[in-house]
Amino acid sequence: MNRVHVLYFAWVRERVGLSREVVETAADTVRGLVAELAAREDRYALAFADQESLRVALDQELADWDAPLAGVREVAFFPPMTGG
Amino acid sequence: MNRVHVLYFAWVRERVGLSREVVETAADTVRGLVAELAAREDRYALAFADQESLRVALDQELADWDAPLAGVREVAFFPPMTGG
Amino acid sequence: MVLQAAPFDLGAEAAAFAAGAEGAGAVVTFTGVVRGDGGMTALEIEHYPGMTERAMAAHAEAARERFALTDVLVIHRHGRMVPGEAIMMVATAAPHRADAFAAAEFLMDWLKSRAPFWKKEFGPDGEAWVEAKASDEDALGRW
Amino acid sequence: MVLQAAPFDLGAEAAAFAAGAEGAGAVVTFTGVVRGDGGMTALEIEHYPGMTERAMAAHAEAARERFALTDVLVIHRHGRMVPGEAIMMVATAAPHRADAFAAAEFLMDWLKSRAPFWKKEFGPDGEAWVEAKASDEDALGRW
Repeated sequence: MNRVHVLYFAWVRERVGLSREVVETAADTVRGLVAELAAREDRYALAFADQESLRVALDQELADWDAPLAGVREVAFFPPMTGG
Repeated sequence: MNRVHVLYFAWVRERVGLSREVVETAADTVRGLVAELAAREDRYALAFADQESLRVALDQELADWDAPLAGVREVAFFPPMTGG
Repeated sequence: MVLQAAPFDLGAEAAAFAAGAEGAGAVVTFTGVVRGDGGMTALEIEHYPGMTERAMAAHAEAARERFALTDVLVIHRHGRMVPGEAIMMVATAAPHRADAFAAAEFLMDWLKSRAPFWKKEFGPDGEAWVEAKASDEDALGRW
Repeated sequence: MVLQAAPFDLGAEAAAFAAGAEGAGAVVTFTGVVRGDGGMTALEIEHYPGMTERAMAAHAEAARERFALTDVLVIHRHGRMVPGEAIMMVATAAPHRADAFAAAEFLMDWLKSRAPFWKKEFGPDGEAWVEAKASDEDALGRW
């Protein structure tokens, strides 16, 4: 098992109902972690339903769904950025 | 004969030694006026020697060497602009 | 690189930036202002503390490497703001205007599409997260 | 459109312009500053009274017609100035940033190549009129 800090932003945060939490995961990749989270409760399932509209950062660097979680401490999920 | 105000700017002004003067001309076009002026004195000949490097405006609108002088009140000669 | 909740003074920032831009020749500023389109009454900008600052600094550095600049400034606000308030500003200084303009556009295209900020609009119909625009992503493709 | 010999305050002008740009969303400013390259000690800008003002106003109008702007400002100085002083400034306000940037570049390309201004530089080797650059004329060709 791997212990990661998971952060949620914008509507992902609102759907999950949390800004951040510590998660114990058996997943090797982002995709595996998302599957675990989505299986937890409806609010997670809703947050992760539209994966096309989600982005992920590992230790504050953008990554993709197949990125490995080994050594990662912080995973963040958020919609596409709309800054500026 | 046609009476026009002739204005000189930048190095054209410095070579001619005048900012402006009133000229009585028999020329029909800018090219004819330039020939008359260049024939006057060395300082005019010098000012108009390099016609490639000169621009002309008739009544404050850019024009070319073949533009007619009929009805024109103000003729200005200057080098290419270097503003900004 | 400045990230803050407080309003900033566009005039004072522009003047200070230009004054410090020794030998620049060309200074370009871009300021984004909250619009009140469709009766929008407020805007909230969320960011990712840590990642946002690092990403902004990295992109200011990328602009410096890519264009011949003498200086660059990026100011971005987070939190709540109302129509008419400035959201963000970039300023670039360069010996030649082409670099100053291109670097400012480069920074803006990136800020609009890849910087870790999310906008929520408040208006007569409630609140809604702003969706990313394909045109902003396309704009980034030109660099 | 302002043509003046006196210095202007870039910060104050930018702030006033942005404040007046209702519903703009995007405000771009470009400021040209005298550089002291090659030991240059001063610059003199000559203009054609009457024609210069008309040409500037006509091009500000052309920018308004060509781009979706809410406002445009052009300030240009004439006379003598020294390195570090601002020569000129353009400011554009638009609902969208692409228009604000494009209009500012359009105005600058024109001011550099076709506006009735002539520059003379004063330096250690005396004085010399600045020659027009082919690159400035080329820049205008893109519009």
